[in-house]
Amino acid sequence: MLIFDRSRRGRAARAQWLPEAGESPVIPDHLLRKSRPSLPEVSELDVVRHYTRLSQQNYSIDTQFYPLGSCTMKYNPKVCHDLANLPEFLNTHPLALERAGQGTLACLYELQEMLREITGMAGVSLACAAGAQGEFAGVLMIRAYHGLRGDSARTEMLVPDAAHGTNPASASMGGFQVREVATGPDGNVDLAALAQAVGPQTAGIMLTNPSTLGVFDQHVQAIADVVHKAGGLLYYDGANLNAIAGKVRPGDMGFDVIHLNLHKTFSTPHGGGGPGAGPVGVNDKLLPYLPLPVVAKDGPRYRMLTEADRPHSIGHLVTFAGNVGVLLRAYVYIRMLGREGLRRVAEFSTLNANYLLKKLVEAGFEPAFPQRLAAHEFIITLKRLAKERHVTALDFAKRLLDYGVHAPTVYFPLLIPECFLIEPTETESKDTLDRFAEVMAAILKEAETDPDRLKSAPHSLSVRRLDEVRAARHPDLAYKAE
Amino acid sequence: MLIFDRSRRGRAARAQWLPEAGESPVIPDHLLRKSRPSLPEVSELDVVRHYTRLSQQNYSIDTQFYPLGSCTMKYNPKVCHDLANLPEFLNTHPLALERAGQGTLACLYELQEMLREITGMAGVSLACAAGAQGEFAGVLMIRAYHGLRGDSARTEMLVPDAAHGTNPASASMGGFQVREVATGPDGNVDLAALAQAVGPQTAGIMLTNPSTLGVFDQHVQAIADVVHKAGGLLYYDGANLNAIAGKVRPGDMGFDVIHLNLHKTFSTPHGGGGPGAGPVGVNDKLLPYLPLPVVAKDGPRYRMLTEADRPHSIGHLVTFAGNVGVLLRAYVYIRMLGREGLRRVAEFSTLNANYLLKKLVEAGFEPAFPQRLAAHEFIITLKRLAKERHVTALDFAKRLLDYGVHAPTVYFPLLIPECFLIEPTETESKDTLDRFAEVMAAILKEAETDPDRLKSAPHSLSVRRLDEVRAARHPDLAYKAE
Amino acid sequence: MPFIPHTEDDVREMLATLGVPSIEALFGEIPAELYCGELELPPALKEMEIARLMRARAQQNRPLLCFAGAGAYEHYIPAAVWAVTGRGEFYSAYTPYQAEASQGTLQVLYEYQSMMAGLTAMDVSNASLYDGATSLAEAVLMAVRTNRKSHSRRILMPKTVHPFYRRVVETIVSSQALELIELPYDIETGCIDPASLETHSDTDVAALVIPQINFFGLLEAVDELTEWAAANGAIAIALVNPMALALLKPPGEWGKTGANIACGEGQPLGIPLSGGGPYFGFMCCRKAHLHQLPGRLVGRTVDAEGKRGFTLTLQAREQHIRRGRATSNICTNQGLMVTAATIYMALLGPEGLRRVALQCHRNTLSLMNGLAAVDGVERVFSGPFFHEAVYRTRKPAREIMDGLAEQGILAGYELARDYPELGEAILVCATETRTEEEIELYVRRVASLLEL
Amino acid sequence: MPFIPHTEDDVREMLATLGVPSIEALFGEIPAELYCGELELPPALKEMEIARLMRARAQQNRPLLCFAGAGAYEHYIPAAVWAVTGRGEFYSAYTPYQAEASQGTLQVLYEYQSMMAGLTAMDVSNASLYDGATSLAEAVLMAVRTNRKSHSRRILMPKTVHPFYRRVVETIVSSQALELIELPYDIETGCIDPASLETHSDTDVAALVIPQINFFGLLEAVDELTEWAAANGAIAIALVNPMALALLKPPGEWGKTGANIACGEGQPLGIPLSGGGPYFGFMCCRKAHLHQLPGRLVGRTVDAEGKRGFTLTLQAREQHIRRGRATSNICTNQGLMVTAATIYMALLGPEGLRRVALQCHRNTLSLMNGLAAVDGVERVFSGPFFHEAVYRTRKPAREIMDGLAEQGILAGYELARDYPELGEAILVCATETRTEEEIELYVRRVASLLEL
Ligand SMILES: Cc1ncc(COP(=O)(O)O)c(C=O)c1O
Ligand SMILES: Cc1ncc(COP(=O)(O)O)c(C=O)c1O
Repeated sequence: MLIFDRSRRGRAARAQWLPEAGESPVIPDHLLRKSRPSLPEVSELDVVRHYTRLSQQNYSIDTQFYPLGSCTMKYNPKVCHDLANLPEFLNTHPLALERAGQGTLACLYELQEMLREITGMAGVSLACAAGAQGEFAGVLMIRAYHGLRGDSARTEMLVPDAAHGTNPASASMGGFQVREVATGPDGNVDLAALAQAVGPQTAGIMLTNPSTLGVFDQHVQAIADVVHKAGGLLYYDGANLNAIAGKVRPGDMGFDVIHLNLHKTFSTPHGGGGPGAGPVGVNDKLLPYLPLPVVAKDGPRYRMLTEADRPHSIGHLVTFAGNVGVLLRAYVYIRMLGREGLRRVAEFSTLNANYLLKKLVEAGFEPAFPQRLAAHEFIITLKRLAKERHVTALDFAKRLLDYGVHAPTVYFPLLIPECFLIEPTETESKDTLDRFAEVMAAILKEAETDPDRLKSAPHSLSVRRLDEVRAARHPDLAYKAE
Repeated sequence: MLIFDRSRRGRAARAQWLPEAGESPVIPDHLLRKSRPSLPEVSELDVVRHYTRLSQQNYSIDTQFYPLGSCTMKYNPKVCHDLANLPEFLNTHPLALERAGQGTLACLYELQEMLREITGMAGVSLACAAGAQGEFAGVLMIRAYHGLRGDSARTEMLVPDAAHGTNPASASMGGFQVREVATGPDGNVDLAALAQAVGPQTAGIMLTNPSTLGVFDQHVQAIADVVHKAGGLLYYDGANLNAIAGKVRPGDMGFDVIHLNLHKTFSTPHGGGGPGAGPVGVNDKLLPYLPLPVVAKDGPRYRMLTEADRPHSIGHLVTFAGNVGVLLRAYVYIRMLGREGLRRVAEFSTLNANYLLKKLVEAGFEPAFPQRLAAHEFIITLKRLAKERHVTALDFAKRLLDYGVHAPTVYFPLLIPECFLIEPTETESKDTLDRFAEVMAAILKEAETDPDRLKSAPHSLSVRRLDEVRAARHPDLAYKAE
Repeated sequence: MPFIPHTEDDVREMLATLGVPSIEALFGEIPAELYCGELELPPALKEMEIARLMRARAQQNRPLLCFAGAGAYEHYIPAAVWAVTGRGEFYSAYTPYQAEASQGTLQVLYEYQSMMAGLTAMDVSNASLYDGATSLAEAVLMAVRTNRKSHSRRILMPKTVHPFYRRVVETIVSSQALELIELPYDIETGCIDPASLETHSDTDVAALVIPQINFFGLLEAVDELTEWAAANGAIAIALVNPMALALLKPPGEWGKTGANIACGEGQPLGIPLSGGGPYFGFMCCRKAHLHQLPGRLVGRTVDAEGKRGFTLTLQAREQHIRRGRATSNICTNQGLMVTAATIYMALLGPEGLRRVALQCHRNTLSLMNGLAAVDGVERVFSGPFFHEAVYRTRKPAREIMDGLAEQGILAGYELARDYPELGEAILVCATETRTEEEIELYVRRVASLLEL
Repeated sequence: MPFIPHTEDDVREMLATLGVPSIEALFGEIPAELYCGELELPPALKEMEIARLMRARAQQNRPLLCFAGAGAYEHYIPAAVWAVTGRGEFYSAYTPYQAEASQGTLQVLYEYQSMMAGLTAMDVSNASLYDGATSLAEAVLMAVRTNRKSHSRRILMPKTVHPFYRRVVETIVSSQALELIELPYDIETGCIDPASLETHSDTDVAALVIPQINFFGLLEAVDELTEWAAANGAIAIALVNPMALALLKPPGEWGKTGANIACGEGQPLGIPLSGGGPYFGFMCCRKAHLHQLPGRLVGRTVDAEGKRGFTLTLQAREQHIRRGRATSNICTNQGLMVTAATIYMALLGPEGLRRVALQCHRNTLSLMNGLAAVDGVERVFSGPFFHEAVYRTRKPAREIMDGLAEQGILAGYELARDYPELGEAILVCATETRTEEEIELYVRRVASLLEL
């Protein structure tokens, strides 16, 4: 039932109604609204009950194992939420941050500094609202760098074919031609292909390491050399930092500019699609271009750097200071981990991934890169099943839902056929992994004996398999009252 | 799965572990614990996931219609929770209430005064933790009243046979013999039986009006006369105040002492079984006996009355000042209703009850008191069904659960066979009532055509019908590690 | 009409269905003279307005750095506890009468019972009572019911039991012809002298209450006391602080056979101070006493398909079945608090809880060491304490209380009213939430007040 | 190891399964020289410790009575909004890629899209963008993509658009060879003079941005501006405050055919100020532009049994499918904020929202009336405003800002940096949360500062 179906003309949550105040005495009639906006008219209990029940139809970290590769779905500590929601933080107006938000700024400043240390960069800006915006900021900084040197021939951005879709999208939004670089059979960037692709037209390369294939590219230094020698810059997509946090730093690998996904590595919640935060870090070369604002410490007081301080900045990317509430959550999280805890994130997410990979291989699943160690995630391919039993990765994924686990990422990266990208994260226990491996094995057996069970899955959720084709062919994107 | 089943030796929510502090340097060894308490060892995610998922197995007001008669399961406004949980309220130590909790006391004082006005009594104490404790306090006050007058022959408490179980239980806990008074065929107290029962041994009568039969006893003034003339006092069980709030006051009906259930009439949550609050009110006769503490206003400051102020008080019933957090919720609720809103509670809960009764009668259900108007709740009896189809009220109730509504109260009051006590409350809409009536009708049809469907219900919950006999025969009341 | 969803159309249709002209008509059975007319209540406030009002009220409370215990303790409550406890499905459910639709609450209660039984080392736990004081009163009543050996209704009640608890017990048992016999404490040790019980050895005593820790924060000789009870046919009622049990010998292991009943205040297990409530009382006992246990019980059972499930059980003890002869009149209990406590205990685990207990202990030790070094301060009792202790100053205790309050510190609880024999004594407590600096601050403030 | 559940046994068994001696070994593929060694990070804090630290930090923020708007507004947020939005199932879910296991989030988004379409009177809404400024930037990019009639990449950007939005648009479109042409405002009215557009009538303009309300809080001649765009083949981009739309003519009804795109900041719909974020941007458009719309879309469909359900749809516009040629690079958006906004709108309903809007309007009217009566204060523009307005004082605006801040009041936003031509001007806002007394206080404080 939609909330609109519960609506009745004249019903209302009247505790929320301010006293009737007639009409505006000054706004001219032709600027006033005549039509009643089609919002629902319901009681407060209707609202609470409706949305509470809707929430129960979600799978989530708080309720299910959620090994969605590339997404780092780990436990979101409740205390981060509580502390970011202290009224003094929530009630600060963005334009009063310097005047009345010194406590907030202190946290943001320290977060900036900690992220700098964690990534090995020279400067960090917290402004970007998500990973993709961080990428875009990075691309703009690369553009500004070449631009200020008058190096206007650099029109191409290299992107490995396994890259996340936001990488090429950000590169082209930043005005570059995207050139794909092939992946070798071992999951690393194909160095020969890279040598081919690189040239005076190369603005830079966008790399994820460990990559979205779940492996650490051992030749990252060689890649850096090749690109740097050609005059390009290296961009690091930090979505997979969870795999190496506290152990290896993008700055030390030779990257010039990076973004982080606080909603992945630093465990701020995903909220069913956001908000996140995508801080960017740069080395000395790019420091002047960092997006604004950046928090600075002047003696005991904190302030926001402006264009006056950073005339070469690429500018502002969001209205105010970024997703402050998300940043506070990440600050709390990092302070709780501390230096030791951070390294253990990498260690245990890696342990979990390799262990689960091993268990799945033992259960008969085919890894995409059998010779490789997994980073914090790994890929299996169901292509044999697809061929022999006509059961797709999607069918398999839907069947997993019936067993009360969220499915891994499917069909990404695109170059591995019928794949699952599986990321267990460090906050899940061995017991959970063992159970998941059992469920996977059970479904594999079902696929052999009763493939229709998979093809018609899910069977136990609030809806059966949804018709996505119909949704796209006949878009129904908003409720219309009959 | 029990939380214990998730436990692994050495697993822990380590963000909660304080640093190891060795052993006590002073506590003698023979007083120290040697055995490890059998608490679970789990991670924070384990805890959050386990209890979040458990919560989803509950029916509740926030998720279902819950017409549980006598319980007044209405919407618990979220704002009451938020405001009672302001840190300044939560962090006040009970022994610092006067010194550092003037804001809390101001609310409690005003709540006391508002409840006094609403009930028409001369004084109110907020101390009692629930309705039953309020009853007990009332019984003790009646005892004290007679006692102080040297009237020691009054050893009997009259209780109508339809009364809630806590009434006789409280009376006997207060040292009285319980004498039942019969109900007439119209649901009122049988005046003849009352006349029979009353006498010099009568300490008082405990009355619920509207009664748990869902009808308002029109002869309440006559009852008051009879009992008062005999030297007894009248106790009012306020569990059903929702039906008359803002319209009729127990004090005006002739009651000497009353309790209220804030967790019913004043919409503080039930919390799966509490906490509640059971303030008591008294008329002038009993004012000296009121339990402590009572909040008083001395000029601009609030203080707690003690034995020094009220030497005849029956004393203290709880450690500190009662369920303050519950009281604050009720305060917020009453302030939001205001005078008008309070009366409308009675009006619309009564409208809903009578409407639903009518719909059910139209659907073929048999009311217990066909000649009577319903108060805010009413009774139907399924005795015909039980006889003809061997389907019990319990079976019917379990089947309701399958339709996503909580069952009404069953088998209470005991004197109506195979009964449902149905209380829709004023916060449910006509649409909800209509749907409930439809579901009831559908089940009635099922009972005729497919009675086994009911007998084996529920079918769609996390468990099927539970074996209560086994639970009582072989009590398993605590997890034991194997 | 806040919280009432009816539209005008709804009302019209409903009245038409009922065939009455107005809602008023539905009240037709109530004698007209009973109507009260307009009540003198303040007008309705919108949510925004009441929020403003309550924030202002909250501001009128004055946050004090808490060094008071005396039955209510400031412990750190992990965020997860109330984040989960506050979920609508727990918050807005009733007592789980329909078991199949209440498995969430029921399983939580079963787990709670298991944890409490574990913590106290007793066989069974009920699903809560109102608070610590009422749990003791119920324990006393239960002891009398269950003690078949004794024909007396005499209860030995040590003066080292919280005075508030004692006054509640008095109120509650007042009408039951019980005799509460006050047991004095040794003025030197602040504890019950087990030898002093000898005077009662010849008399028929139904029960002995044994507080651990006692009201002064001191450790009683629980083994000897329990042994005495066992030897004298008395029920041993352990009154315990559940937090202390992470560190101290649990009542189930006292003496040779353990206490018979354990009860107390559950507030330390994840419940906010909240001006005094809601908290919850707990009660555990040996299996032999099960049928006299007051309050609800949840049992494990199976469903029609043999699957594990939970249900309220042994309800024949309760008022809604047994009415006037129930084990207690309790109905609504403190369910939600118990949910929080269950989550708290699960989060902390045995080791986490032990560390909290130990940190409280160490903090109070360090506070008392600091105070002992101040001129004009003396510890009143010399024996070991858990996380509360008594000190005496050369100035009136009231001056210390007031002086520290002016500086934003709640100094503790004055003992003069209940224990005049102790002089200018203050009961003080430093839980794990107090830092070293705060403890030093306390000591400095006391010192400077005494210097004046 | 906070948040890591592994026991020593677990680790041992897992390593054994893997056949490696240590966790270290699993990092064997990483070149040894890349290891960074111990980082300079502070040591781990326990939850209790970080809670104490953050409470202290919060105390370092200074609560000011808020009279600032300028793109972020203090509105009352009903308790139910975040009580439900904060539920774990919403909070800790990912983007709803597995539709069947995400019907909660998906239906909420569908309802959100429906409500936004209703509020703006447009055909469709996406499921959110980052914030108001990025929504405008995306709208500009979308306008250029969708405008087949125009061959230019020229955008008319009024100076009455929030200066922060304009700078973000500049940053975001900087690399796309778009030309942003600043459209001046009439210094008397503070609005775009529609007649001034005539100079652009001969040129090929891809889009015109129309802010309603504009940055000064004033009402633009939206009908004329929209008509101009329609007549000149330009896409009309409405930049609107959603709260104002409860009262003002919605973009879908501007001019004869309505605006083409409506975008803006969603924060007024139940999102806390929170120092600037997270908020959310919204974007709605006519059906004709659907395939150029950036961001996610949820569609209604049916399941295998014909039952209604919801799913992400038209994903071919998005980066994960179309990669370098997507309509935008956006992936993670502001989902949870949109959940809150949906619940906020459902709670308030059309009439509730209208009343809030009207109360804001009346409060700012009353504030400006009060100020106008103060000697040394003048209103800068005379036309009607919604809930923000500009006044000028005879003293430096900075002195007013500082002076009021000292008294605990956030006076508004100084306009001098962005609009030096307006002199000592302050943009002020009184939403529904301000009381009459607070408004009077503001006026009195300004008056007494000017008297000095
Ligand atoms: C590898 C990778 N890069 C970039 C992103 C984009 O980050 P965001 O969704 O925060 O914009 C993602 C998110 O899924 C990702 O997995
Ligand atoms: C009629 C009646 N009286 C008394 C009570 C007892 O109130 P409480 O549960 O608050 O102790 C109830 C509760 O169910 C009741 O319905």
